[in-house]
Amino acid sequence: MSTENLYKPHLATITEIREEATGERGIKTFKVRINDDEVRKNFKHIPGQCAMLSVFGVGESIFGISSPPTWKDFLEFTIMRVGNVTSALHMMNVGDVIGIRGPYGNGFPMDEFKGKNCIFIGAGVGIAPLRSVYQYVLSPEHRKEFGDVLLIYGARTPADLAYKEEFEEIDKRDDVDLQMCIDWKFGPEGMIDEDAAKGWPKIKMSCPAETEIPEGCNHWTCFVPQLVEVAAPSPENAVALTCGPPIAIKFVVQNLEKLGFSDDQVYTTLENRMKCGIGKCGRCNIGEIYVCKDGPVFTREQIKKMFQEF
Amino acid sequence: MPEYEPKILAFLCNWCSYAGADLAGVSRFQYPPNVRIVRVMCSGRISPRFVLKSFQEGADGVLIAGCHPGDCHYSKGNYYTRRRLTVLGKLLEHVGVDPRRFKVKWISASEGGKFADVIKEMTENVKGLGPQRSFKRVDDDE
Amino acid sequence: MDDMIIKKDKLPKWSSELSDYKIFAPHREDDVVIFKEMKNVNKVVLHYANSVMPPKEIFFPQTQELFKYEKSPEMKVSEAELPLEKVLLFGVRPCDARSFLIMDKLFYWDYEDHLYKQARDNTVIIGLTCTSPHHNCFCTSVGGKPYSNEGLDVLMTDLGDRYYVEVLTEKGEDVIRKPDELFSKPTDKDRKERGEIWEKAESEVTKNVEVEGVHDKLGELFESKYWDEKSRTCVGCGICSFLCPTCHCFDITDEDCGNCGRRIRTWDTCMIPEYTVHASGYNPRPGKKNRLKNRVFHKFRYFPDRFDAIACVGCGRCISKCPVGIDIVETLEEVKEVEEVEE
Amino acid sequence: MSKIEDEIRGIAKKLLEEGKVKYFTGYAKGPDSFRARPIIIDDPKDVDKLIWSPCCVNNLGVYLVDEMKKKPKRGEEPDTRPVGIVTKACDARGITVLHQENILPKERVYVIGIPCRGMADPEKLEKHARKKGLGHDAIYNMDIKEEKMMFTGEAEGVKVAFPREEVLLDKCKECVHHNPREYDIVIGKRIENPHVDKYATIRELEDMSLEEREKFWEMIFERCIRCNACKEVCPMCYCEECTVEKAKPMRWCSKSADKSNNEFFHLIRAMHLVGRCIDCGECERVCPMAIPLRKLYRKMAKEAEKLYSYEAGLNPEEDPVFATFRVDDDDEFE
Repeated sequence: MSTENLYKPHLATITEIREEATGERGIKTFKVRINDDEVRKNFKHIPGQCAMLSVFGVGESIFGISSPPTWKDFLEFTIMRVGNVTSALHMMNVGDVIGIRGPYGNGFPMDEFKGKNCIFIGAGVGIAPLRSVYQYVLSPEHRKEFGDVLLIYGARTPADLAYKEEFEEIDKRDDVDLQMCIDWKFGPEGMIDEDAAKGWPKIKMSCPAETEIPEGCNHWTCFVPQLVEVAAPSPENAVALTCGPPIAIKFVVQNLEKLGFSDDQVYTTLENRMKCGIGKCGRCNIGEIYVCKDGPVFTREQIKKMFQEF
Repeated sequence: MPEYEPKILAFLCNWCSYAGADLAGVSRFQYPPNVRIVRVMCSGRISPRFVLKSFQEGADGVLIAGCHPGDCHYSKGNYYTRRRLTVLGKLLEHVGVDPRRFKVKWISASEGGKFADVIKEMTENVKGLGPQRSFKRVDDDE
Repeated sequence: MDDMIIKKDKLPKWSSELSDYKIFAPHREDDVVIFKEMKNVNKVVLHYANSVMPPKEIFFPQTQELFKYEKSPEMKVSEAELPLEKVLLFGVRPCDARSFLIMDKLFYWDYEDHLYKQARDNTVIIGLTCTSPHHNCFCTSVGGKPYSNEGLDVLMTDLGDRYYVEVLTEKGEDVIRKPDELFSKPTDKDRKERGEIWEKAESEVTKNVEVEGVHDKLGELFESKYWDEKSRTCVGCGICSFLCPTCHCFDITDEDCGNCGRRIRTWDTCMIPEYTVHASGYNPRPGKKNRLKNRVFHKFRYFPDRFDAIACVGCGRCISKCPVGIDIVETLEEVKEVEEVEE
Repeated sequence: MSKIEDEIRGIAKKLLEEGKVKYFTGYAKGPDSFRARPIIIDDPKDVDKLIWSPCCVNNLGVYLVDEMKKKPKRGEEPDTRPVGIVTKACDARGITVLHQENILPKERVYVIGIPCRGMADPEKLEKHARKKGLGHDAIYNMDIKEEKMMFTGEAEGVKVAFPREEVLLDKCKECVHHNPREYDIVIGKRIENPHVDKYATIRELEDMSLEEREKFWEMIFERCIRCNACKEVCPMCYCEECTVEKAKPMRWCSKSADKSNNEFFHLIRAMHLVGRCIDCGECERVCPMAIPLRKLYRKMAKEAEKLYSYEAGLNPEEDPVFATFRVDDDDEFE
């Protein structure tokens, strides 16, 4: 008889908080260490999987784990402040105790990606779940298992870019092609002037592919989908992983299609309101699919077959 | 077993009743220690939720005190209070809550004595009634 | 175990033999029949079309504690109390009994829900043949029968002054106490009588719908305007899902009292917008049409796709109690008739 | 077919044909003969689906609130034509309250008021029909002409009739406002308002002792399953976010369905309905657990009338009872 309480979280301590972006919908990265040694050791996740975080007295929410499984002893979560639980998390300090249970969901099929070129396309806070994958791919243990890596990441303004220091490190590596962009038009207060976006040359929006690329430049002012056009990755032996706001995903996918990517080469993540994380509470369904169990990672092919209700 | 000591929660308006309670203290009027005070800016701030929540969380009696009608710092806040809480009182009585558990009183800044008397009387009454159970949350382990 | 007969006047004696069980049985309270812990056998009602509330709450209570927490002096999480006592669920209608098997699929797939399982394992279910079906009952359309024994440990059939008792499982055998004293062997006459009653009951289930084909048809109707039309008068009250024996959705919330508190799960309904709204404010099912559609789809397409069973037992509660007269049987009939006009 | 039914259809047809209303809300035949159900029609061809019978119990006002909450699609000009609606006297008073509270502007609704002698309780109807051997579709004649509401049905070839007193909704027995006050058009003759005790339902409770009342409500509040149907069918419960569901910045009322939280919910709702409840009785009718909600709300209405001479939905110009005061209001707090 199973007596394990699936709803009872393990206690974990916040060991570090990094502010990634400020503002009303600020983004913070929480480094979390599970208190119990045994549990910590057994908490093994696949890149792309999720975990339920609890703020006791406020509630529970599901988040993508943004650290790769190769980083032992702790987990990281990059969280935007939007609702009740995220607001409460944002008010917490280092040393505070939260609850964690998981890992949940399917994660990315890393074995299938082996030997392939990997293209990561993240927009805004959507970079968080991708990070667990590209950090896994880029880790010394696994780098050899994968082909070329192209990393495309965009946010609204330079200030909104997450993991700044980490990207500086990645930029220095020669086994990864990093392309970053900021929205060419919108700062938090509207247009940003040229000076504020210095070193971020504009991409020709009407015809991105024709933009002249200055030597060594990989910072742009444009939307993520346009950057995909500029970078123009080859679909041959490649998989594309994309995550971000629905509107960005929509155009990214269109552009990938133009480049010749087939639907089973494109992976994305879906999200829905969830309460239990284990396929019981019912609300996260899209058709007969439970996003919490069968997702959050789906190929474009799978998504096209679903009832379009997300 | 020690004698049962009721818990009374009092919401006092900042301008009159809280000052009245203060005066009671300064003037060294004796009143029972069973009362816990929450200061609100005006008795008009009191929503029926406050009263019900207090009972739910284990208060045995709830007192609300504000300025005398006509003396409200915000000129008419307590007139609204009067309507709302009069009806709330009737409702509580209707569902079987003893009216002695729920009191509203006008206490001015100069009525320290009245404050002490109200608390004394209410504590006596509620003590006689015993613990309030009907509203209390079941999971309270106390 | 062989079939048996128990005289009605022996019921109190039988129940007193079962004092090691907590007995839940249908009671009439004001005008509603609900399952309650039986304190007095005389208060039990067995002549009722169906209880207002299905007995699902025995396994899946409206409010259930998941765990307790304490914030000071240090954070501590402690186990919820497990429902450990042995329970006897008496007088369950066959339709409701079938619902347990449907709920099992959900609560046992992949992760096993320990609270549900514990309660389920501890419970013996005695069913009672439905002898006077309500006019909104349609169990025969969704694979049930008024005398179905699926999901039951014991099935009893009212033969006037006595019950015909069939013991179906090992668990059921345990509740047959003092068989020599309380029970007797059925005669051929008893068997015949039971057969007649069964037949009569089945013929009295007059509401019906052919569900064959509904699954596929629904697949074509996801974008249909039909749902706009159908959901127009729905008020989104959620009675249909609260009273549904197979509806299992729940919400998880914290009940905080300062330094301690508990996490609870409570029934939820897919008929309210809050059910699916994201923290960002985005709602994938923003309108009544999306929600009503989801309920019908879930019962007759999603659940069958996933768990190979229609998530409806035909108890008719949602029809009888819908404040605006939305009738699931009628809906299904209409679904089959809808012709999609290409635009 | 009754004359009123004809008139409703005629008016609906005309309104829809001339495009004077956005759509028309009325009653249609229900899933069985004990109940009618609401229907919303846009097409004048559909007016024949409209009916008028003693089974038209729903308060259609709840759909008006829905209508006001609808947001126009981006870039679309909102359709501000009125909505046509069939109302009984009580429902019409509900609309008056919505006007009073600036939820529903008068020009957004076209009210067809119908003087009403009361409606049949579907549950009583079913019970009595069952007792007399009538099936769920055996009632074929429901006569609401003049004084009597007679239900006739056929059981095994024999005609069975039972009079209105047996099946009338409780709230209708206590109703003293048979005629709508605010309407765009009225159908049917004015009915003399009866002299009945409008607070009859709470008399028994008022005579009880405190302890007895506590006991009475204890059992009832324990039974509530918090499906929230009472507030969803209530036209007066139009808040975007209900205070009992609000979780930010704190949760006032836990979702747990125990006696304490259930009582909290019901008493808060009772307080929010003071001077607003028009006693359409929908909450009590739909409650699956048979919670006598009117016994709460009628008490509130009685107090409002006794203390402040205020009755809900009678005068659209009047301020809501808790939004105003008189300096010489009753004062028990001195």
